[in-house]
Amino acid sequence: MTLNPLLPFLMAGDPSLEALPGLLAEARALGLDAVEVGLPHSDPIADGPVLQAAAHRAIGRGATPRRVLESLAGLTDSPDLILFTYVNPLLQLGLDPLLRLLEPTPVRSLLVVDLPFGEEPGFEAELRAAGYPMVPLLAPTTTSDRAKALLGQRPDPGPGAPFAQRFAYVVARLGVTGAGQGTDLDPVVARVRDLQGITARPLAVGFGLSDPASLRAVRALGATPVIGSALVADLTTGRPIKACLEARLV
Amino acid sequence: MTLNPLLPFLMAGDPSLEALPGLLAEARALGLDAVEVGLPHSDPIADGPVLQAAAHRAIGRGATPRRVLESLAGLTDSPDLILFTYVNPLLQLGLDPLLRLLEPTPVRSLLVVDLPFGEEPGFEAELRAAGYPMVPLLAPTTTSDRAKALLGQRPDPGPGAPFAQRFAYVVARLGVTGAGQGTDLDPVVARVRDLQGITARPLAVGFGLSDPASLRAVRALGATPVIGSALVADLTTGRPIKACLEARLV
Amino acid sequence: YAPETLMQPLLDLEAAFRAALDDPGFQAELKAELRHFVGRPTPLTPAPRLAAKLGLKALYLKREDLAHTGAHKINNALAQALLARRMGRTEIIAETGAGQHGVATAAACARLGLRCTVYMGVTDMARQAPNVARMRLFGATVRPVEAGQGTLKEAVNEALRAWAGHCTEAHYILGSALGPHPFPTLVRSFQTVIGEEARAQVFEQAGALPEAVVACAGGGSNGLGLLIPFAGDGLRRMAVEAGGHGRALGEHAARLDGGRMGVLHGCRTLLLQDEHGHTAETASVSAGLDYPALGPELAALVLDGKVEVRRASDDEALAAARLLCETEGILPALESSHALALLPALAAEGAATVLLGLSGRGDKDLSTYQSRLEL
Amino acid sequence: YAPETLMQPLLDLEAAFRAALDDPGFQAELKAELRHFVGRPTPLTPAPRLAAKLGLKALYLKREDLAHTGAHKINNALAQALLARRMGRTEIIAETGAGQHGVATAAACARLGLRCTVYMGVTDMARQAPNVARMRLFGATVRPVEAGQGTLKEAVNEALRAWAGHCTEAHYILGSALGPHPFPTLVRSFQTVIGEEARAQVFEQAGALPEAVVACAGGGSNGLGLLIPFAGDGLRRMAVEAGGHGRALGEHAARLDGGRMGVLHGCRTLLLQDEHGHTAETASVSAGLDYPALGPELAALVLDGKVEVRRASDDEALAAARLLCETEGILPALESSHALALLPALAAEGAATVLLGLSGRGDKDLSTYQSRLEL
Repeated sequence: MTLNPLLPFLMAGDPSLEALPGLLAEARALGLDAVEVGLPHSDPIADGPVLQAAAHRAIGRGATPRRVLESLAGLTDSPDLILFTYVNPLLQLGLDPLLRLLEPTPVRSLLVVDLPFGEEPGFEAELRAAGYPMVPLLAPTTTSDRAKALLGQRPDPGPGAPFAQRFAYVVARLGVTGAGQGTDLDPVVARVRDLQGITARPLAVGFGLSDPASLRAVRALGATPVIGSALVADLTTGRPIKACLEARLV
Repeated sequence: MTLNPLLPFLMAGDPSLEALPGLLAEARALGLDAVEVGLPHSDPIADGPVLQAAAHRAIGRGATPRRVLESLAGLTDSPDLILFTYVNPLLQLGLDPLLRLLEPTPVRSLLVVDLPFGEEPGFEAELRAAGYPMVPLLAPTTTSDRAKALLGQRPDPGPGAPFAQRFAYVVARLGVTGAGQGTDLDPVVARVRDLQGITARPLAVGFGLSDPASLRAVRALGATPVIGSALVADLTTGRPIKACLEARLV
Repeated sequence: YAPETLMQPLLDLEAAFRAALDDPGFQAELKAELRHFVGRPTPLTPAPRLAAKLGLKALYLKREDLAHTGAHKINNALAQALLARRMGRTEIIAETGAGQHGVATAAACARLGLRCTVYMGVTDMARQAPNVARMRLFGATVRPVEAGQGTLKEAVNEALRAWAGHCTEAHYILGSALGPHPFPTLVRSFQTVIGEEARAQVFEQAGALPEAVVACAGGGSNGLGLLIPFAGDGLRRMAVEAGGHGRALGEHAARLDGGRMGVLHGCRTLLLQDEHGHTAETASVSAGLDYPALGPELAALVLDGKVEVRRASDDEALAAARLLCETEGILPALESSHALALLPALAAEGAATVLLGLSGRGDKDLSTYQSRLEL
Repeated sequence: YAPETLMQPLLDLEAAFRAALDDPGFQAELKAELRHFVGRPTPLTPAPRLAAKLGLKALYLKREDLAHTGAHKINNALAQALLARRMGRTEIIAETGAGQHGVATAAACARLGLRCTVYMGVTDMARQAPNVARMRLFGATVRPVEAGQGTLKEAVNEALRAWAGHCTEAHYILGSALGPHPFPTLVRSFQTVIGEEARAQVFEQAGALPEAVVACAGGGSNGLGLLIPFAGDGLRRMAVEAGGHGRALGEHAARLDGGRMGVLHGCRTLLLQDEHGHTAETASVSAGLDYPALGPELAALVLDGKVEVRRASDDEALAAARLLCETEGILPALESSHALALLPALAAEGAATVLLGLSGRGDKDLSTYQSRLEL
């Protein structure tokens, strides 16, 4: 498997749900295997100001969970999607409606930021069985033992599965999503190397990465950098996604 | 001794110290034996709004106790004066300076509203010996036994002495000085009759009396009505004292 | 239901909490501070004139309004600050709604020499301005939170975010019995002193337990603190929510008949939300009762039928406050006034003896009382 | 030194007071109310961080700020209200300066079902507006007094006048240890509970008495209340007056080195006055300390060398308040801050252990703290 060079994050519904398919097609055209799509939530406790504002704009424009998933149905030229969300909207939809909504979409996995393994075991197991595994998150505060356990609880489906279903998400720094305030990369480099000694699955590295140097440093480790808040902020200015992504692919 | 038909009260220094001798001369010309002259005080706790305001105006115009007494020195056509005052200004002057200031004036007695008998026994005795007895006050709350004691403690110097040194002051009602708010005369009439059974000395009746009917009712008892706040208020309007007093002598 | 970044800090906190509970040194330190600094035990005041007015035989008020800083919040804030110091933390993060928890935390931090940052919604900062001034006097930094309605929910969001950024050196002192485990347990555990004292006091004064025990419930720290120790007593335990000014979603903060199970701020509980799982807006005259979720433990007790939940409207709470002022000379917080507002109904249902938790004093609510009661 | 109209009521009051003191029923009623309603005993709080900052070995704070309504004033107000009810009075008249005595009296009257009218200077009404609102919530009528500087002195004038008009049905609850006999005795007698508790508490906590006991002194109710019970102990007893913003007459309320003996409000004592015996104007950032006379009993103790009197300026008091806030998490009233302001000097004089009376809480002074400390 070749290295996925960038994992972009888009907030569904910002600037509009109608624009989302086009943005995804552009990402695919640039050769990206996967994109994170954020489900706008009222109380995004793991997100910094940029994604909070984007979520609240999207909610204001009617981007409900149901309508977001409906807008993704039947897309043929999309990368694999990782649905980035908080747990409550999924619980309120309920398992069966959620599965029916997911089925026609390119969503391949779920990244539920406030659902540690074990809090909703039945729900998580059903989703996994239906082809929607949960992405494991590994934070700076995650000890080595805990990392091993987490990776075991949300196992690698193996090389036959796409990146979106295999990768673990390495949280680069303490805090919330958002462009880095001069993030020191040394600690995350060390952590990625340690994790690569534990697991063979692909790693994505996010939170606070936006400058080309940081992205290159992640790639140099053989990991995939995530670009979220910086991309959302760029798109808000009206800059085309192609230009936004290309600048971060070098 | 004929009945003194009215005991007027004037606030020294209001409207001005310069006007005081003239006002006193007018009172004497009307045949009044005695006049109360108030020493303006900063905290007149027994006075209603009219006399408070008059005192504060007078203080503002420089009517200090010393200057008030100086302005009374050497008057030849004044009735006998009763110096109406609070105790602190007298204490601050001191006994000897006070006596020196009193000596050339027509002041014949002191009505110190916040000096019950016994609080400053030496001071009071020296003043009495020098010819300045304290006027006994008899309030609605003064019991018959207490009235007898008070009249004994500040005894009647006898028929040879002027009204100003002989009379006891009957407080007509509860509260502070000031024109009556429709004072019911029955209780004070009863009290005056009771007191006339205890003592033969002249009685003055004040607090809340201003209308001619009330004044006549007091006179009908053989007592002298005091006219204070109403007179001070009248003088403030610029009405001549002669007119003010004549209206209340009928 | 917490982000992974917070999972290890939460596990560490739970371990430290368990260890502290088992440490007689910690318990003695906490007890001494509660006694000498907070002023515990707070009194239990018989309220004979109010009882007579309402047709009750006897009414007892548990006086958390007399605790230092003016509300029950200090019990938990001080205990958690001691725990944080024991864990070697030097910084404290807190959220606040009405400001009472923020003031209590700022005071506890000043007392123990810890740096303190309090997140507070801009709406709450405006309506509880005196508490902002008090926090600043205690040396705390108050950070305004502009998002959403600018009330407690947003303040918790922002405090959780801040904690995720500083969880290695900072402790987060959550003030209500909510948030991710072990916070609800911590807060409840540090607040049950209210009910333990009240139970002993009412026994001493009345020689018997009351027929009903009543508390207001925002997150649930005061409600649980008072009600839990009466668990085995077979009496009515009642919690009163903010009925706001209407029955439609967004016009109140009554989670029992307006909410359904959901996840907010790391815990699964009764939550006011729309069909999409977005947290609903709330309304209450009381800044301390407008949280959209009931604490999970209280919700469980309610759903289990062990605690009754009622609602009191803004107007009912205001009227109840005035009545207590005029009959007993005690000025209750708007939160506590919601509990008081239940008394007429309780009397009508035949209750004769009631114990009620006065969670705080109403000084912070004076401007609301003045404008709403036209003083 | 009272008008004749008030002499018999004052004699009656003294007789009723003596009888009540001898009546175990009255004493039991008072004790129960002090415990269950007021929250006595108030705590004695060790203040180790402030002590260390000041170079003291130990500092203990007697926490009258935790008494119901937020200051020591309730001890006397409640006791006198009970006495009034015992005398068959149904109406209460009171004066107030900072508003704490007015609030306490309004609360006590609400508690006992007595009608209450409070006289308050217009200047004080403006700078202590929250206390005006609290009195009104408790059902009291607050009458503005426009005369003079619009502060406590004028309020006492007006209350005395009102009492003279209603002395057959009303009792006048004077709040400071001043006024005509027997008021100074009454007030002192109902306030010594402060020092009695503090003495026992400091013994319990420290195993010994402190080297100095410090209180602020306006009229003297708090000062006497704390200091009298330490009379036989051979320690330094200190009262702190308001130094205001200058040493000239009118710029402060320091009666010891600025005043001389005189009569005001029915008692002979140290008084700030001009050469004519007119009461002088005073100035203090604290509405509770700007009374121009020291209570007569405190003045006598001072002149006898038994109590030391010092002054603290507005600025010193404000700085001391901030320091207590930041080191111990306690917000003192501006009055109490004057006592705190003496501590650096006491430490410099070699005092190692100090007990200080925190007469009230600073919530009422928040707007002054905000503007003067630039929060």
